[in-house]
Amino acid sequence: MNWWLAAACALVAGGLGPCLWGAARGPAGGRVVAQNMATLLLCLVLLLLSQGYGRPSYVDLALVVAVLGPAGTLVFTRLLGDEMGERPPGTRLLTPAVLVGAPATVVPMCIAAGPGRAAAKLVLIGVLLIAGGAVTSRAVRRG
Amino acid sequence: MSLLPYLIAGWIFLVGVHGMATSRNLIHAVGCLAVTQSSTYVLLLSVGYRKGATAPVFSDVPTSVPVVDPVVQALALTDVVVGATVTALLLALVVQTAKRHGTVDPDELSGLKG
Amino acid sequence: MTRRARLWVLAAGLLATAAVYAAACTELPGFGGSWHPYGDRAVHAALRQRTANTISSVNFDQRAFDTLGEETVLFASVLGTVVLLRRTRDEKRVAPEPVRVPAALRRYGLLMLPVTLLIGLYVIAHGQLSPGGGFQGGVVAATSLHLLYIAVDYPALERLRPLGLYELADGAGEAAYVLLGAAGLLAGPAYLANVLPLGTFNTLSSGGTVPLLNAAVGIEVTSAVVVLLAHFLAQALEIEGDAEEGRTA
Amino acid sequence: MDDALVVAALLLVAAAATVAVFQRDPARQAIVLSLLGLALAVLFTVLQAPDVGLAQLAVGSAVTPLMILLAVRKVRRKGHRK
Repeated sequence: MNWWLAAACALVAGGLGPCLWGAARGPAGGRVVAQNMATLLLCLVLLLLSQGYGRPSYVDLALVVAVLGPAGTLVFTRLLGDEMGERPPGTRLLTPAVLVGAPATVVPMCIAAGPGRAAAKLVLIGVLLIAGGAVTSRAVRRG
Repeated sequence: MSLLPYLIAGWIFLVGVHGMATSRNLIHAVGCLAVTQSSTYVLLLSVGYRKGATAPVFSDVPTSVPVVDPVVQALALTDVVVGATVTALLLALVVQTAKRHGTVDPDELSGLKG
Repeated sequence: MTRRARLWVLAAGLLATAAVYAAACTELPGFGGSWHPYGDRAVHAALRQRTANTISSVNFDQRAFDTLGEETVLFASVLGTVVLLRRTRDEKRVAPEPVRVPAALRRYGLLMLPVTLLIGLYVIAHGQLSPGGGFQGGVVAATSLHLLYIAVDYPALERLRPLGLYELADGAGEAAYVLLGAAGLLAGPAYLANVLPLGTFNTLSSGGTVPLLNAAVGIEVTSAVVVLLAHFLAQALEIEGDAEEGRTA
Repeated sequence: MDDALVVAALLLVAAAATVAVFQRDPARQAIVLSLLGLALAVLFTVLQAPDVGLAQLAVGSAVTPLMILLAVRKVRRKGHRK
């Protein structure tokens, strides 16, 4: 039993599934929040998959999501501006999710990888995720 | 299980075509075309999958491990990026249509000429 | 044809396609099977050419001519979009209204631009080793510039984006690919033949012409996406219908 | 475990594709399309195609939604003035 893959599977079914549900219904603001949450979860899923398959090179995908995910959310907040409304539902989930999720995934992976270039890359992804999460949750809240 | 991925690719294709045919907005139709395109990626990569194998990228694994089929991946990879620029071309056509005719509803357009 | 009749035709067509497709699926080799004759040969050829990323080897060495075709589709669709979205004589340019952006967002955008650009270049440069390459990295690099629009504002993007240069680079990327192919014809047996020394497996300079073709594609894709988005941005934010309407709007 | 991941990713992609088609407003469809792109990236990684996943992420996360939303804005601006 590979616990990394099991965790990734649980995140896909129990995290990305509800995000799709949230992005498919309700006002525009809530949908963008769901999309932002999905990019965060995707980044964590990709990290877990990379560890689960024992392929450090797959981490590049998580790195790309960590920078392009927030960019995508900012596209929506920028161009849907007036439709989004103030404080869309689910906004307050974003900050705790990123503050718990990113360290909970990155720290065990760093321990598994040991010190070195791989661990530095993981820490960079964690920092990018937290910075991106902080900025996007702020942009979403303002509407 | 041995048929599921192929059938899902077929489902995505059919649902995308249905969306394009019943669309009342050309931008929506372009979005449905993007959905239809994604069915081809799913089909290609499902055909190339090998159980228990890993990606044919040998930067971090020995060259003796079993790997999945790289040919279909190369096909899908270029297709993804080129598909996006084709989507851009179609969106440009929609913008041009909106300028000329003042509508993006295909049903209203069918009566117009030129 | 009425809408109702059209729906019936559509339903019949979809059902027929579904039936034929499902029948065809049962004849396909099962999902996850171990019989991949082309794949095994491609992996073999890639290792012989000392390219660690087999997919890059297929794209830029074994099937390099097909990739030239793909690149030409890309080039043509960019050209088509530019022609369709150009400003016509009866349209005029109106400066977009300034948008107020929070300071934190602005700082994030300015900070992430170089980071994203660097990640894009990293993805292009490691195309022959780890997952990535010109196609993917090019899009990431192009996105990095547009952080200026989504996190700062449109004038900032316009200042830092000499569009003419990107249009030139788009053509140059395509031309570099064609010329590298011709080099294969002059120095080797065939068009796009891999004529350079193959180098050491799993290093940045391995794979002969693969890294060069990869870089040419990277340049073309980056500038293609920048040019595409530039025209969409200009149409959506700046260009107003005909001059008279523009004044009243 | 591999099978469970493949099935979960496939079902997510199928659901996202179906939902994307039935969003009739193009701006909202763009949000679901972006989620479809993310789901496809998971599926491609699970099918051991990280290169394709990377391409899908690069294209689907910011560039395609930006183009669709800009086209929507242009078309709407046109409509408002008429």
